[in-house]
Amino acid sequence: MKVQVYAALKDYFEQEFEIAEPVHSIEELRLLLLQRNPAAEAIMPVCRFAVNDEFVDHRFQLHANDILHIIPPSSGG
Amino acid sequence: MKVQVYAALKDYFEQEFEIAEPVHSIEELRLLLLQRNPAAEAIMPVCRFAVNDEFVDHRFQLHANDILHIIPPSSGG
Amino acid sequence: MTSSTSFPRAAGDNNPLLSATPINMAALLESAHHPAAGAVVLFSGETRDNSHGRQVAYLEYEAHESMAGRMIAAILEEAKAKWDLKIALACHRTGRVAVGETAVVVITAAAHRREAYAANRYIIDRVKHETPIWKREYFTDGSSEWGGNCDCQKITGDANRHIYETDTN
Amino acid sequence: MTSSTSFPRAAGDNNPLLSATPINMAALLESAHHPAAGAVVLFSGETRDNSHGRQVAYLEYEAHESMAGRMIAAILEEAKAKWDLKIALACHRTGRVAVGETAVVVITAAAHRREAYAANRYIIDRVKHETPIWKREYFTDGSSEWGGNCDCQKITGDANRHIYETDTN
Repeated sequence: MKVQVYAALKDYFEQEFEIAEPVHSIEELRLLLLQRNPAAEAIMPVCRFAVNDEFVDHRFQLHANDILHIIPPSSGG
Repeated sequence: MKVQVYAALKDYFEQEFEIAEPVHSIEELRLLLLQRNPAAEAIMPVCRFAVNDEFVDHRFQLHANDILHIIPPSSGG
Repeated sequence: MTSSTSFPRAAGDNNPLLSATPINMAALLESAHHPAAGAVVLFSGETRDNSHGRQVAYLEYEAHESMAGRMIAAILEEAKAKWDLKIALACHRTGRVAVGETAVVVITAAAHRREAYAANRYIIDRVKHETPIWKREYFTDGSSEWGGNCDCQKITGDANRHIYETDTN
Repeated sequence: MTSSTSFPRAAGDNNPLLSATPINMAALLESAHHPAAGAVVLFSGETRDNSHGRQVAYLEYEAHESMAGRMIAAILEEAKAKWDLKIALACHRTGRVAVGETAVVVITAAAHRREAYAANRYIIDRVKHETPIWKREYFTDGSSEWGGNCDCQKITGDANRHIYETDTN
């Protein structure tokens, strides 16, 4: 599973990385990422998750080939 | 006293004309103009009067050299 | 309409407040950047091809130019003070304005967008309701009439009291 | 940031929704006339020289471009339907945006000004709060930080529920 993060999330994770572990939901992914870098707790709770470019909620079921984008709060304009 | 009118008022009066009669207030002027053309009653009540480019009310005292502008409701924009 | 080549100008700005020729929108917008302004709002009032169900060919604007210019300048200054605008510009056409052409433009620049929008709307509402400028509508059937007067005083009973949709406070 | 030369476009319009190079404001405004539109409103969000009391040198925008483009297009289409807009355009910069330069532009054209203003404000509010676009502020002292996040969810408790100042109904 490929994960891409943006903006302030890049202070906590590589911009793009692979998840080899089996994760079945956004919630599981979230917990895994916080294990990898507990400091990300500062921003993760306010981030949105998108799978294949659609926003999904925490119960969303993941598949191995999904492309995950983790979206911090917008600051456009 | 010189009077200048605009827009729809030109359907009732010349665009510019002189008042020879002694008129002492806007109210007197108004009555005089309605005597000259009673049909102007259709628009005169909604017009504003300006003397020397400042809006004045109906009690304003006129002087012989004043320049009067009669201003129909705005339709700019 | 009195022809004039020296229109009144707002204090500290080089844009005419009235123009007998097409307004250079690009130049006006380009002049409205300001390092302390995060928000620029431009309003362009343009001639529509229809009015009350009739086909419009073009409009012709008449103005009592000296008063209109002075009043627009005063409205801009008031808005500038009220919303701490960095820039406030306006220009109203006189003469013939074709369909799709700009009859009036207002540009406001402020630190934040709330102020830029509110001030912009305030300025155009007052310019339209209060300044001595009038449109004559020329229709495609060859007829024409004085158009779209402000009729606030039917409600307020006072030619100097207007009703604005937005709360301008 | 992913570089891309083919940005997504809104249905029926030729303007890119995201741009890595300066936005041609004059051309965009010129393209926004419509014979049935009496009111055109343009909003330009520009880099300010200060942020929270610090001197800003420039901003740099990052976007998840495919999503951002699709979301902006959807917001424009929604606003068009809601206010019967004749034209709705938007373009957001990516990359470096200097002080006084446009970071985002929104243009709306409607029969009347009320709709043009309301729709314009609606579009920019949603673009700013919802689309995956982020600014990094570079200060004159050489430091930088991710800037000015939408923090509506501190109040709503939901990253997908935003608070808008204007009633958009």
